[in-house]
Amino acid sequence: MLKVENIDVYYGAIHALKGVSLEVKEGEIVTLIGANGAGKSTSLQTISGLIRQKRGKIMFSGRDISFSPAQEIVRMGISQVPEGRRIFANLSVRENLEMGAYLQKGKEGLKKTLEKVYEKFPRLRERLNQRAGTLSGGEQQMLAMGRALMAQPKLLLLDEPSMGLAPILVKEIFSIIKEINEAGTTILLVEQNAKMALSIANRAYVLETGRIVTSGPAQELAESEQIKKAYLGG
Amino acid sequence: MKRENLLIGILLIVFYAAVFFATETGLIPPYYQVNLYLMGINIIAAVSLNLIVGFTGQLALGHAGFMAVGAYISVILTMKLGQPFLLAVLAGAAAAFLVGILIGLPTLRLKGDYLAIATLGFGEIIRRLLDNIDYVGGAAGINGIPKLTNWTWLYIFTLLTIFIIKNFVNSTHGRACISVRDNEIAAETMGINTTYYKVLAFSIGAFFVGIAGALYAHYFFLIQPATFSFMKSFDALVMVVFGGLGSITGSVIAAVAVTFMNAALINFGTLRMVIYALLLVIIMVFRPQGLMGTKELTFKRLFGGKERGGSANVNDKTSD
Amino acid sequence: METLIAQLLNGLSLGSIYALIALGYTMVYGIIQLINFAHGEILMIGAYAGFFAITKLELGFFPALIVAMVVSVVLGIIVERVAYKPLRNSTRLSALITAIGVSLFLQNGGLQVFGTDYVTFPRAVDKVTYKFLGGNATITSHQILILIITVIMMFILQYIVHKTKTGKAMRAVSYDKDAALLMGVNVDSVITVTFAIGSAFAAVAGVLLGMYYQTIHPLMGSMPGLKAFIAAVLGGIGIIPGAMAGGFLLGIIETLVSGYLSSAYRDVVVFGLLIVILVVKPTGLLGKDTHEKV
Amino acid sequence: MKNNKWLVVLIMMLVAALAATGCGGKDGDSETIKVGVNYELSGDVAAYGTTAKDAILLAFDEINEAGGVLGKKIEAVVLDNKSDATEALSVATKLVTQEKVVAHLGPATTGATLNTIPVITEYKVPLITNSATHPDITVDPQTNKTREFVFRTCFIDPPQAIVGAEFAVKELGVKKVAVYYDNTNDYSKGLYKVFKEHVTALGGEVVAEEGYVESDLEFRPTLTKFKQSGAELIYIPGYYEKVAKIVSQARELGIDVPFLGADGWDSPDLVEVAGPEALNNTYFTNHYSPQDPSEKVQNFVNAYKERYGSIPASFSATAYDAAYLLADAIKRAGSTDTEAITKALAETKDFDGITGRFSFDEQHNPVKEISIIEMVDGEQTLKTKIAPK
Amino acid sequence: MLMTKRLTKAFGGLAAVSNLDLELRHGELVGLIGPNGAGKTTVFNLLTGIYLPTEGEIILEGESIVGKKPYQITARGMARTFQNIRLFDSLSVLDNVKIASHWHSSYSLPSTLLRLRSYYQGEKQMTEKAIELLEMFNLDDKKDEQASSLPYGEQRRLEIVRALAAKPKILLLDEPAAGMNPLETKDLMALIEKIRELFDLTILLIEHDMSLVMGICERIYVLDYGKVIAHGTPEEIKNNKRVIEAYLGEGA
Repeated sequence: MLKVENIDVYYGAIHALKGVSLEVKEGEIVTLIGANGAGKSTSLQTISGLIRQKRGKIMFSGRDISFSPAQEIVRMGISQVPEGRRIFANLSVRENLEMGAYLQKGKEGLKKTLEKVYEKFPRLRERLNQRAGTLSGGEQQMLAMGRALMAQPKLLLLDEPSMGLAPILVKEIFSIIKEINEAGTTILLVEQNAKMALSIANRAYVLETGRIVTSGPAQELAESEQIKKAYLGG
Repeated sequence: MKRENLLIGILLIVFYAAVFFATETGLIPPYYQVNLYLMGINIIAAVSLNLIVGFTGQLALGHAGFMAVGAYISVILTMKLGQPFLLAVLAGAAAAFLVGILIGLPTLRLKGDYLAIATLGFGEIIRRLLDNIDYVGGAAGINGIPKLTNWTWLYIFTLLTIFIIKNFVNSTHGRACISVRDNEIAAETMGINTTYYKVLAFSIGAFFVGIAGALYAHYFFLIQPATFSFMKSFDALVMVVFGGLGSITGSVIAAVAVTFMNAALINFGTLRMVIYALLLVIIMVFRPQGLMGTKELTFKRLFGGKERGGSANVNDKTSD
Repeated sequence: METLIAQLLNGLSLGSIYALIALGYTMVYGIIQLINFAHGEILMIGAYAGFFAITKLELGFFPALIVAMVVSVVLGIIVERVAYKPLRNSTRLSALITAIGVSLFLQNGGLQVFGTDYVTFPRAVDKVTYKFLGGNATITSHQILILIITVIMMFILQYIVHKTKTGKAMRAVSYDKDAALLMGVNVDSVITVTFAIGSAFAAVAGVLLGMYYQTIHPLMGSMPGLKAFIAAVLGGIGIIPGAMAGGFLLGIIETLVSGYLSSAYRDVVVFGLLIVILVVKPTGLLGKDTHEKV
Repeated sequence: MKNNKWLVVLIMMLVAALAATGCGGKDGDSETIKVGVNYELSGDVAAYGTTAKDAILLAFDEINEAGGVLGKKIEAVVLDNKSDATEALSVATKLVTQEKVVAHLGPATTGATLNTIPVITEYKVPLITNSATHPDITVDPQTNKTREFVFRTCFIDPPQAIVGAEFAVKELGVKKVAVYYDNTNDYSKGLYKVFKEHVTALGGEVVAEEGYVESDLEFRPTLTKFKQSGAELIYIPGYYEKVAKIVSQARELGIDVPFLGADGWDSPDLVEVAGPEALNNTYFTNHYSPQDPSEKVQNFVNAYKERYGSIPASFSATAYDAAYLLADAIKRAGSTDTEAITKALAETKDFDGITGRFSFDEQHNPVKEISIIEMVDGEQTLKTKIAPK
Repeated sequence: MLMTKRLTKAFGGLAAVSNLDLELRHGELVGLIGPNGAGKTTVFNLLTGIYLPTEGEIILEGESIVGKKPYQITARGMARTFQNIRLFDSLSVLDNVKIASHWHSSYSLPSTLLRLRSYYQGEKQMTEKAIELLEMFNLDDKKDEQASSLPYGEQRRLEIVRALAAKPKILLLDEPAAGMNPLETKDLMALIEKIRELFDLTILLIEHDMSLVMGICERIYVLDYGKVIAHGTPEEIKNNKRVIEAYLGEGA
């Protein structure tokens, strides 16, 4: 479904991604793990068109999206839940969700998708007309995910969904991710909490200073001594 | 280090003497002399504003008001009270300093554009008050001011401004100002009295632009409230941004360049302002971080060797 | 008492002029946080476009207004694309300097093209003076027209920004451009639309200003523009009803100071009050106290 | 990034180069007499500077067509001082020291003119201004000495205001007057002070006095105040653009007392903006009237109208006179030596100008009659001419 | 050493912190945990003077510090880090640290402006002390780099160094391990223990990473909706039913 081939990304003089290739197949949860500054977020941002690669190719559903504008990429079915949630604090919860469906046409469809999101995140329904900035961190994360789902994406990119959340919320968020995937959305997940990520993912890639160093089935990686030592605190 | 300073010192003296000789013998034609003085005054105005806007991150648009205070006070001293020039200049600067404290204390709690508009308001208040004070000629201003500003004074005060502000910035006090710009809340929790440093930077800036005002008044024969309109504050701001926020050498270069540009454009008649405006836009579009960014032009940079310090791509925190 | 009412009416009509200009100003600011110093000049170009539409094309007032809006919108978009867009990721101060540059360019370009003379704006709408309170208070049809148009424009703006999809996108862009991109919003075109609307509003203000004060001039936009900006700040910059409130407040304060104290000290008092208001309420009258999350 | 810096530097060097070639081209033609024209061509008061410059260029063309002066043509070097006093000094310095002009015309406003005085005095180049009316222009207030090289073709503030006061009290018979002046303008404030003094001396009373600011558009608040004051006449020593708005807004408020003003009123735009009706019952003191049937005046009015498409205002007339006066002085001096021209200027006697026949008094101010113009249905009509004492 | 009594902070009627009683004894390492939005950071902001309490007292070494400005509180021996890193981005790593020792600086404004000897001495002292601290955190080789160019983990460490340079008696750490992987977190734990001993610090820390909190804290306060719902040793907290319900979840 998504194929990233040999991309190189620079921030000014800093070479942030060095020939990164990865693939996500339909229906999978794939996770990208690695230390801070390894280039995980950069990878996601490059896929969704916020950053441009200098070299390399990105294919989605058989189409080359290497240089498509961000809104085109969204239209094709890739949504991202950015790191730090990035909700529109000045808009109401409902408006945030509606922004998620910005490219969707037709009021009926919008209503239906809204209903679906409310089902998944009942807490959002309670706070529809509240300014999003007044939500708690956990609620904001749910809103950010709900907002991304409003676009009815085929592929959902999640950037550090558990960051700064209470343990109880981390569990909840991960179970929701699983649910979303089971309902048919493919997921590419970037996580600091490698243990959790590997526990729900099918496959994983390990990034180190801008390079993919290992990849394989999540289970296998979770058991690898090397990975345990470096990323699982074991 | 020592040898470098000595070299710089010699260069500065040589430059002084060369220009002195050139003006005395008429090697520099009178028209360029006028612009030479404007350059010096603009350098002082830009460097002092840079301390407020560039280093401390406070967008203040009332610089012309302080210049007016310096100009008027010094002229009153020399013309009406018969005091010596040096005393008049320092008194003008001191008055601007005090007004700076007075204005800074209430307004510097404001942020970004609110501060900009409040300081702009203060500048206008000063101008409008002067319009109504008959002692200083009201709107007509004071004319017949003796031409006491000469190359020596101009040079001394310009160097003094650069020297003192540079020393200030490269000290724990200057770093305190920069920390206020970068992150006010963190600065305060790290033990920086942010109000103190904002007001300090503001009034030091006012002090030096007060000197600029005094030098201006004693070169240009006439001062009027209209001379110190907010457009003059903008001019100084243009030089600061054009040179690079937080770069003293940048401000100096920009002040020289802008004065030079203005002088060169005189031949274009009525088109001069159109061209100037166009250049302003073009320069900003192609070099938004200013000529120098936040870097300084140092001896080492000029003559090889690597410079320590950050890159030029610092995000602006000035008006958030 | 009658004088006070007369003066309040004067203040209201001056205030509605400020409010009218401040609306466009504050909207552009609210979305892209740029003090668009060229707003006054776009207003000026709009006024000249209206002038030529009435005198040369012999159009009526409202068709001329449309022409003025179209011209200003085109100009606004060009200015945005050429001068502001390249600076979108630069410091706000360099954008501010660019805006000043654009403003100076249009002013002096205007002096070249339109000449330095004041031009008399035709009376496209008949002026009727209504007198009441025994002739002590008067109001003209022009004042009423401006007041009504200002109020209507405020509601239109509020509607656009708060009720339409574009408006939602504008607010999203104003808060977080990258996140808006991730929603599929074409940020560039949203900003262009913002400028287009702001410029259209400037054109309306320009034509009304011309009609009301009867002269237009290449520098006509700068002082009212500055006053309108002050009004916008006073009301809480970026907030549409704030621009309205700030405009009226500024107009009324100016009028009362001129009428009861001294017009020579008016600006001193007005700026003094402005500072006091800001010191007491640092985010303007209607500004929300968005204390930084620590 | 790096490249941009050099691009910017390149742009500036380009500008400098262009500027340098610009000034190089003008040199070397000694067959002409160079006259500096230093006026406000952009900025706040560009309207006044431009009309003056236009009239000067018209005059020079006429003189050159008629054979020039001393067998040479006059060449005007026109530079813009941006309505900025500092720039005016810069421009004057350039004109005097680089262009080596034999005389300096302008600037229009008092502030800008004052600032040029040190330069033209140092290089002994005569200056004629057409509209700077402040007494200090020609007389150094500290020494009370006449400035040797400074002349003007307009009259100074006091006589005009005195004539105005006399006209108000004696001819119109009013006792209570209000004054509305431009607080940011020395010309306006100068007139206001003298007028007030003389009205009081003549037994009248100033019942209200207020200042406006040059950028004002709205005058109703103050006018409403005037209305309550019982003033029988309102004196507005200001420029036409504001005056038109003030009169029009006053009439709207139902103020029907007469208005009186000064030469700043004179412009066709006054009628266009305020409308003929509002201007009935208004008067102003002026240098000349375009309605003046004399052939000289009518020739000027027609020539100006043909070239620039509008009726010349009094600033055009005084500027036109300044240009002719200079040509006349050069002729009388018989040389282009600046000091000789200065001497000839100082000796001017009965110069026959558009704005009347005049001689310079000891303070280099023209002694001429002042016209009082009444606006009747939008037409300027000559009410009377008064010679100031 | 530090004590709050009925500390309350309301934002427009909503109590973010209510009736909080907190006590820190000399040399303790205390954790403050709780769900997002429970008011933990608000507590920090109250303690450091960024917010003014609506009600209640904060007593530092026997003296009330309510109403004192943040810089005054810092001078009394309290320093902190921030949840969302707040470094002085455009300054170098070294200068970031030197800023925090500003109020200890030994040279005056005149000596600064005129470059007197005391300026050079003062600067030298500050630099030496800052480098000493940076060495301890393995950041000394990056002292000339711009703070914003450091990787995330190092920025977090630099924040701690900066706080230490203010010579605090009490150190408040706001989610120091946020965004760190388990290995980095482990290193951090060791570091915190080390500086506590070395500088004789009392530490209060907010953290979601339970391995860290449970691993090093001696006592823990659990906050929910601005109120303390539990308080005790890590063992007690781990088994507290209300805490599990509100915060930890089953099977923690």
